[in-house]
Amino acid sequence: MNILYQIAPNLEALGSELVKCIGQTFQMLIISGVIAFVLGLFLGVLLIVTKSDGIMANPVLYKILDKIIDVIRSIPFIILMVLLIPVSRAIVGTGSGVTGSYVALIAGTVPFFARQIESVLADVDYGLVEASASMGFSPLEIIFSVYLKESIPGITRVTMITFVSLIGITAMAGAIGAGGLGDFAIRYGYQMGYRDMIWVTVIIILIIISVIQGVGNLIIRRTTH
Amino acid sequence: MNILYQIAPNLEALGSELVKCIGQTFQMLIISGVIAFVLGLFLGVLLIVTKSDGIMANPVLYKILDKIIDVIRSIPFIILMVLLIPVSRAIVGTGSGVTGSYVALIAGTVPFFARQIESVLADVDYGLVEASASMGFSPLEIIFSVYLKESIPGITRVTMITFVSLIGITAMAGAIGAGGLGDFAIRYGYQMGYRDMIWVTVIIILIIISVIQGVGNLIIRRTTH
Amino acid sequence: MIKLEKVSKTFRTGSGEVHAVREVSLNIEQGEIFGIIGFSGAGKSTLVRCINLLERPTEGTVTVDGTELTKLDEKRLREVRRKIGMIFQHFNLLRSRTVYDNIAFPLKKSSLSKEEKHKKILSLLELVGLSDKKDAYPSQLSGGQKQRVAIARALANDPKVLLCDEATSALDPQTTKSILHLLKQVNEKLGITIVIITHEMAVVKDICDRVAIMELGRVVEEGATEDVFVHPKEKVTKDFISTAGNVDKIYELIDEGNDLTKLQEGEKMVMLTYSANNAGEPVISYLAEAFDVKANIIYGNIDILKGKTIGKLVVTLSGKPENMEKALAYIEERKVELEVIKA
Amino acid sequence: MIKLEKVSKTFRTGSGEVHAVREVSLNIEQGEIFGIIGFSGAGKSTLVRCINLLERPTEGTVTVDGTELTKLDEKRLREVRRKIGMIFQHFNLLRSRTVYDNIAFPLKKSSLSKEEKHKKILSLLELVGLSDKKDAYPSQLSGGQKQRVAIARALANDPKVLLCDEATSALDPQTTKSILHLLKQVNEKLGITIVIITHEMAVVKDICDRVAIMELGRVVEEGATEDVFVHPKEKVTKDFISTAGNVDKIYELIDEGNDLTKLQEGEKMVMLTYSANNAGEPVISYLAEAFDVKANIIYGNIDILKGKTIGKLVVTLSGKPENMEKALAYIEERKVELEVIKA
Amino acid sequence: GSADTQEATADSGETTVVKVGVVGEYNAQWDTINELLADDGIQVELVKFTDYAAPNRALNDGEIDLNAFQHKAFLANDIEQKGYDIVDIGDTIIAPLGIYNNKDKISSIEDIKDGDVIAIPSDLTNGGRALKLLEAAGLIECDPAKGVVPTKADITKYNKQIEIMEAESATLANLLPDCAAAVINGGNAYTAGLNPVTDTIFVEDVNPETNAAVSDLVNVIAARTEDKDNEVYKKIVEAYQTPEVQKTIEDEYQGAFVCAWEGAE
Ligand SMILES: Nc1ncnc2c1ncn2[C@@H]1O[C@H](COP(=O)(O)OP(=O)(O)OP(=O)(O)O)[C@@H](O)[C@H]1O
Ligand SMILES: Nc1ncnc2c1ncn2[C@@H]1O[C@H](COP(=O)(O)OP(=O)(O)OP(=O)(O)O)[C@@H](O)[C@H]1O
Ligand SMILES: [Mg+2]
Ligand SMILES: [Mg+2]
Repeated sequence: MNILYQIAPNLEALGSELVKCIGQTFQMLIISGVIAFVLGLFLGVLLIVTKSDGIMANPVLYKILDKIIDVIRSIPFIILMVLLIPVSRAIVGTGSGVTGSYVALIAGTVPFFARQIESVLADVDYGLVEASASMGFSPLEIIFSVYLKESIPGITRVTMITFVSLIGITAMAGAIGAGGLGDFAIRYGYQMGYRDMIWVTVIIILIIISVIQGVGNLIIRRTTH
Repeated sequence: MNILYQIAPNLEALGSELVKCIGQTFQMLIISGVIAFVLGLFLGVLLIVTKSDGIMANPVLYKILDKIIDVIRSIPFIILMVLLIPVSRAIVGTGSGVTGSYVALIAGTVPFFARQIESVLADVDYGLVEASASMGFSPLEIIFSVYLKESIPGITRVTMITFVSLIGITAMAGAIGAGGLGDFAIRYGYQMGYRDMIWVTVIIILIIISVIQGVGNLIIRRTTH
Repeated sequence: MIKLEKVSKTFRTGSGEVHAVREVSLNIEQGEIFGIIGFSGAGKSTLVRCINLLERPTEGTVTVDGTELTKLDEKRLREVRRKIGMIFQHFNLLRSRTVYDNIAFPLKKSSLSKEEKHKKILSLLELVGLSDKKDAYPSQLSGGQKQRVAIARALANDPKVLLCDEATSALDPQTTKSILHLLKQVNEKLGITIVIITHEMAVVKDICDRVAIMELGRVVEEGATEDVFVHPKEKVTKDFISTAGNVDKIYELIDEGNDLTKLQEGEKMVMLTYSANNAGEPVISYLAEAFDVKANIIYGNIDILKGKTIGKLVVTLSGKPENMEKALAYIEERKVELEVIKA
Repeated sequence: MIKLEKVSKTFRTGSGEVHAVREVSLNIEQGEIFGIIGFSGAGKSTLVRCINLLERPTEGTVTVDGTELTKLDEKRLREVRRKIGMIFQHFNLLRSRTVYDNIAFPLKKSSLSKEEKHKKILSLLELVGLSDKKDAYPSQLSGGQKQRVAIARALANDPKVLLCDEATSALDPQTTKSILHLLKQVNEKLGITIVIITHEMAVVKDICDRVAIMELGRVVEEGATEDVFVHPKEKVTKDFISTAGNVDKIYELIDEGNDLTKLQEGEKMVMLTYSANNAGEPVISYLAEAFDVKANIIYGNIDILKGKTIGKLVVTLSGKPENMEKALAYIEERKVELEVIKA
Repeated sequence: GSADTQEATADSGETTVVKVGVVGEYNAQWDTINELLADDGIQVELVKFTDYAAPNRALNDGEIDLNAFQHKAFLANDIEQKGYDIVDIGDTIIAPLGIYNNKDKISSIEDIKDGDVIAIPSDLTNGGRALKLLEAAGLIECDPAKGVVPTKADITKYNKQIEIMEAESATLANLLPDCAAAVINGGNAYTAGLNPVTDTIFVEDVNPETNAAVSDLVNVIAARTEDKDNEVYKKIVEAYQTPEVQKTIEDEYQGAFVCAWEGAE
C-alpha cells in the first residue's frame, strides 16, 4: 500500500472516491452492457433477416431500422445523453446519476453493436441457411440454430469491441453526474491535473478490458473448430 | 432560405459559424480518416498475420500490439487527447485547433479500427490462404491478394462503422479548439439551449453518414459475388 | 410423387441472363429412384433445388405428394420440406457442431424421445461408418467423411423424398457402394422416393429405376434406366453411356496403333452390343463351333441391368473368309448388334 | 522427383491425436503419373499436402527435384512451390475474382508479358471448356465448373509437379475424360510429374503409371498400375479393384437368385481372369472348337491397360461333363485364372 | 434528500442531507461549510458534474437540491433559454479571468499582432466573459446588446486581426504553447500551476465599483423557486458567507477565486 501511495501520491486522499467510481463504472457497464447486448443482438438479427435477400425479407422495415440507427449514430453522444433525459426520466424515474445514465448508454451502444452484429451475421455461409430451410426450419429457428450459433466467435469478437467502446462512453456519463472511472480520470486527472490519477484509472480500465478480452478469447477458442 | 430561418431561427445569426464548423469537421474527417484507415488496416493485418497460427506468426509482436491497442482503448478519449498534445506538437507543430486534433483523432480511431479489421480478416477462408501459399506467394502478396482483396466487403462495412465513430469523437475535439459540427451542437445546441441548432447539426451529420453509407453499400454490392 | 411442370429458372447476372433450367416437365413416381445425369453446368443442381423450392422457379409449378409447393405459404412449405431430405453438393455442414450434433440437427423438431433420437443418430453414424468420428468437427474431417455426415443428416428425419446432389462424388467406390446399398434399402423398405444427381454411370446402373439426361437446362431424354442404356436416343446420352462403359477407348487405341489392334490378314475387329433382347446367347461359342471363327476378346463391358445382360464387347474375329461372312450374318440374325470397327 | 521418407503427420484434436499419415516412404519418378487411392479418411489428402509442405510433416523428410523441402527457409520454399501446381479437393477459388482472374492469379509472378498471359489464360479456358464463363464469379458456377477453374489455375504456371486432390470427382465422365486427356498430354509433352488422388478406378487405369494404396495412414501397397490391378496383394487393394470392375456384383446376383445365375444341370459358372501374361488368347472360341463347351458371357469387364488386355469375365459353361473337365484343365493350362463360382 | 428536507428541523437530531451540484474540484470551502453546519444537523453532499449545462437541469428536475457553480449571467441565460424555474439565493465567489501569455511569444497586450491565436474557454460560463475581457483589453468589440455573455457571432469589430480559438477550459493551459495568449479562469489556471498575478498580461476587473458588469459575474448558489425561502438552504448560504470560508478560499486558491458576497473583503 505504501509503495502504491508513493507511486500515486494522490491515491491516499482520493482512494475512497476511486472505489466509489469503480463501483459506478461496474454498475453502468453491467446493467447497460447486458441490456444493450440483448437489444443490439435483436436489432442486428432483425437487420440481417429483413434485408432484401434475407429469410424474412421486409425492405420497408429494414430501411426504417437502418435509418433510425444512422440517426442515433449521427448525434454526438454528449447531446444524445441530454436529449434522452426526459426519456430516461419516463423509464427509470431519473435523468441523472448512475441510474439516469442507463438509457443514454444503451442508446449510445445499441446502434453501433447492432451494426456490428449485422456485419458478423452477413458472413454466415448462406449454404447453411439454405440447408436448414430445406429441413423445414422456421426463420426463428434458423436465426438461433444457424445465424447465432454459427457465429458465436464473431459475435464474441464484436461484443468485446463494443464493450470497450461502452467503457469509453461511460466516461462521458459523468456529464450527467453518473460518476465512474472515466469521469474520475477527467475530473482529477485532467481538470485537476493529477497525472497519477490518470494512470491509476487507465490501469484499472485496462484490467477490466483484459479480463473481458481473456474471457472473450477463451470463448472464441472454444467455439472455433 | 426564409423557411429555413423560420424552422431554425438561430440559423441566421449562427449560419457563418456553422459553415465554418462544417469545414472543420470535413477537414478532420478527411485527413484523420484517411490516415487512420491506412494505419488501422496496417495494424489489423499485422495482428492477423502475426497471430500464432498466422502466415507470419510472431506471438511476441502480436502480444505487444494487442496490449498497446488495449491500453490506448482504455484511455477515455478526452484524456487521450490531452495526453497527446505534446506528441501532436512534436509531429505537426501544434497541439490545438484542427491541425492539433489529427494526432488524437487518429490515435482514438486506429486501435478500434485495427481490431475490427482483425475481426474481418479472421473470417477469410483459410483454404484461400493455403492455395496462395501453395502457389509460392509471399506473405506480403497473400496479404494483398487474398486477405485484403477477398474481404473488401467486410473492410468496407467496418470502415463505415468506424467512420461514424470518428464523427462521434470529432465532437470531442472541440476541447482542444478544433471546433467542428459536434462541438457546435454542444456549444450552441446544448449549452446555449438552441434546440434548433441541435437538429440542424444532426441533420447535417446524418447527411454525411448517409453519403458514406451509400458509397459503402455500393462498394459492398459491387464486390460481393 | 414429384411433378414438375414447365419449370424454368433464370439467373440474372452482371453479364446477362443464365437460363439454368428451361421448361422441364418431369413426373417422378412414389418409391422410385430417379437419376439425373448431364454434363457439368447442365442445370442438374438448379433443377433439384427447384423441387424443394430452395430455388424458386422463374416459371412453372412444382407438386410434391399432391401438394403444389409453388402455391404454399411459408409455414405450410416448411412442413412439407421437413419430409424432403436433401444432400447438398457442398455438404453445408454446420461448422460449430460436431458430427453427432450435425446429424441431430434436423431431429430438433422431431417428436422422438431423447433416447430414441440418440439411438437413431448412433445407428446413422454406424451406417455411414463414422462412429469413431462422432465428436469431430467438420473441419477435422476428410472430404468423404463430410459427405457421409451430410448423408446421415439427410436421412435422420425419415424423409419421404430424398434429393441427392452428387451424394457420392467424393467417396471411394467401396463407400459409394455401401451408401448406395443403404439408399436402395431405405427406398425399398420405407418406400422413399429418391432423386439422385450423379455423373457416375455406375450409380445410375446400380440403383436408378429411371433416368433423365439434361443438357443446357433441358431434359433431352428420359426413360427406364435399361432402355436408356441400351437404346440411347440423343447424342449426349450416347456419349455418356459410352464414356461410362469406356468402350470408346478402342478407337483411341486404334488411332494410337496399339499392338492389340493390329489385325492379321483376314481378321476383323467387331463390336458386339448385347441388349435385353438377345441376352443369354453364347454367340462366341457358337461362332467357333459352327463357323470355326475364333473370337479374341480385346475389350468389353458386360453388365447386368435389371436382370438382363447388356453391354459391349470388342473382339477380333479370325477364320476363313467365307466363314467370317457367314458368322457375321449369323450374329446379325441373333439380334446381337454388330459393328465392324476395323477390317 | 518426389521422395518422401518416413513421413508422418499427426493432428492434435480435442478428443486425442489423429495419426493421419504414418511413416510413408514413396519415390515418385520424374515424368510419372502417380495415383493414390484409398478409402475415405485414409490420409490421402494429408499425404499430398505434405508434399508441398502445406501440412508440415510431424516427422520425416520431403525431397522434391533434389531439394529437401523440409530443410528450406520460407523464401526458398516459395520458389520451389511456384513450380508445384495443386488442385484442391475444395477448389479454393477466390470469391472476389472472376473465372478469368482466378486463372490469372498464379501468373502474377510470371515473367510473361501481359499479352502472353492473356493468351495463355484464354487457351486454358478453352481447354477446360469455360470460355463462355470467363467473367462469371465462383458463386455463379456449378460444382464441376468450379473444379475446372481450379484445374486451369493449377496449370497456369507451367508447373513441374502437379498435385491433384480428386481433381475430377465433381465432373461428368465426358469432362473427366477430357481433363485426363489434358493431364496426360501435359505429362507427356512437358514431362510434368503428376500425383493424383482419386477414388475413380477408371482414372487410375486411364492415366496412372504407378499407384499407391493407402489405408489408415499407411501405404499398404504400391506398384505399376497393371501389376496392382492384375495381382493385387492386399485385401484393401482387391476390394478396390473388384468394386471398380464391378464384377463382385455377380455374387450379389447369385445371392438374390437372379434368373441369369440359375444354372441348368451340368452347367458351371466360372470367372476368368485375363491378365498381362495370357492376353491374346481366344479362350472361349477354343473351348467351343476343341471341347464343344459353350460359354455364355454373363458379366464382365475387360480393359486394356498399358497395351494389355486384362480383366474378368463371368461365363456359364455348358457341355458334356467330360468335356467340361477337359475344358477347365485347358483353361488352367493357358494361364487364364479360373474360379468356379457356382456349379 | 430533495424537497422533504423542508420539513426537517435543525434540532431534530437527525442529519439533513442536502445535495449540492458543483462542477470541478474546487470544493475545499464545502468542507469548511460542513464543519460549520454540523451542529445544525445539516450535511452538504456534493454531486459533481463535469458539464456546465447539467447542474441547472438537474436542479430544475429535482435531482439535486442546490447548485453552486455558475455566475448570475449564466443563470439568467439558462432560465431564459431553457425555462428553468430556479433562482439564485446567495452570492459566493468570483473567479477572475486572466489573459495568460505565451512567454515565448509575447509579454504584453501590445505585443499581440494580426494573425495571433488567442484561446478562450468554449463553455458559455466563461466564453462570453472571455470575449468581454478581450474587449476590455482593446482587442475586439462586441455587440453591446448581448450584455455580458456575447458569443463569437456577436463580435462586431476586430481591432487586431486575432484568431479566437474556443477550447475546453481545462485544456487551455495545455494549449498555451500553441497560442499567443489564452483567457483562462482562476480555477483552471490554479490547477495548471499558473499564477494569476505573475503569469498574466491582463486581468478581469472584479471590483464592482470600477466594473459594473462584474456584478453579473458573481457566482451564486441556486435553488428551485419553490425553495427560495427554505430555512435549511438559507443556513447553507449563511455558512458560505462567513470569514471561515473566506479564509479557506484564500488559503487554498491563492487568488484564483475571490470572495464576492456582500461583506467579504
Ligand atoms: N485438421 C485436422 N484435424 C484433425 N484431424 C484431421 C484433420 N485433417 C484431417 N484429419 C483426419 O485425418 C484423417 C485423414 O484425412 P484426409 O483428409 O487425409 O483423408 P483422405 O484420405 O483425403 O479422405 P477423403 O477421400 O475422404 O478425402 C481423417 O481421419 C481425418 O478425420
Ligand atoms: N446463382 C447463380 N447465378 C448465376 N448463374 C448460376 C447460378 N447458379 C448456377 N448458375 C449457372 O447455371 C448453370 C447450371 O448450374 P447447375 O449448378 O445447376 O449445374 P449442374 O448441372 O449442377 O453442374 P455440376 O455437375 O457441375 O454441378 C451453370 O451454367 C451455372 O453457371
Ligand atoms: Mg451441381
Ligand atoms: Mg481427401
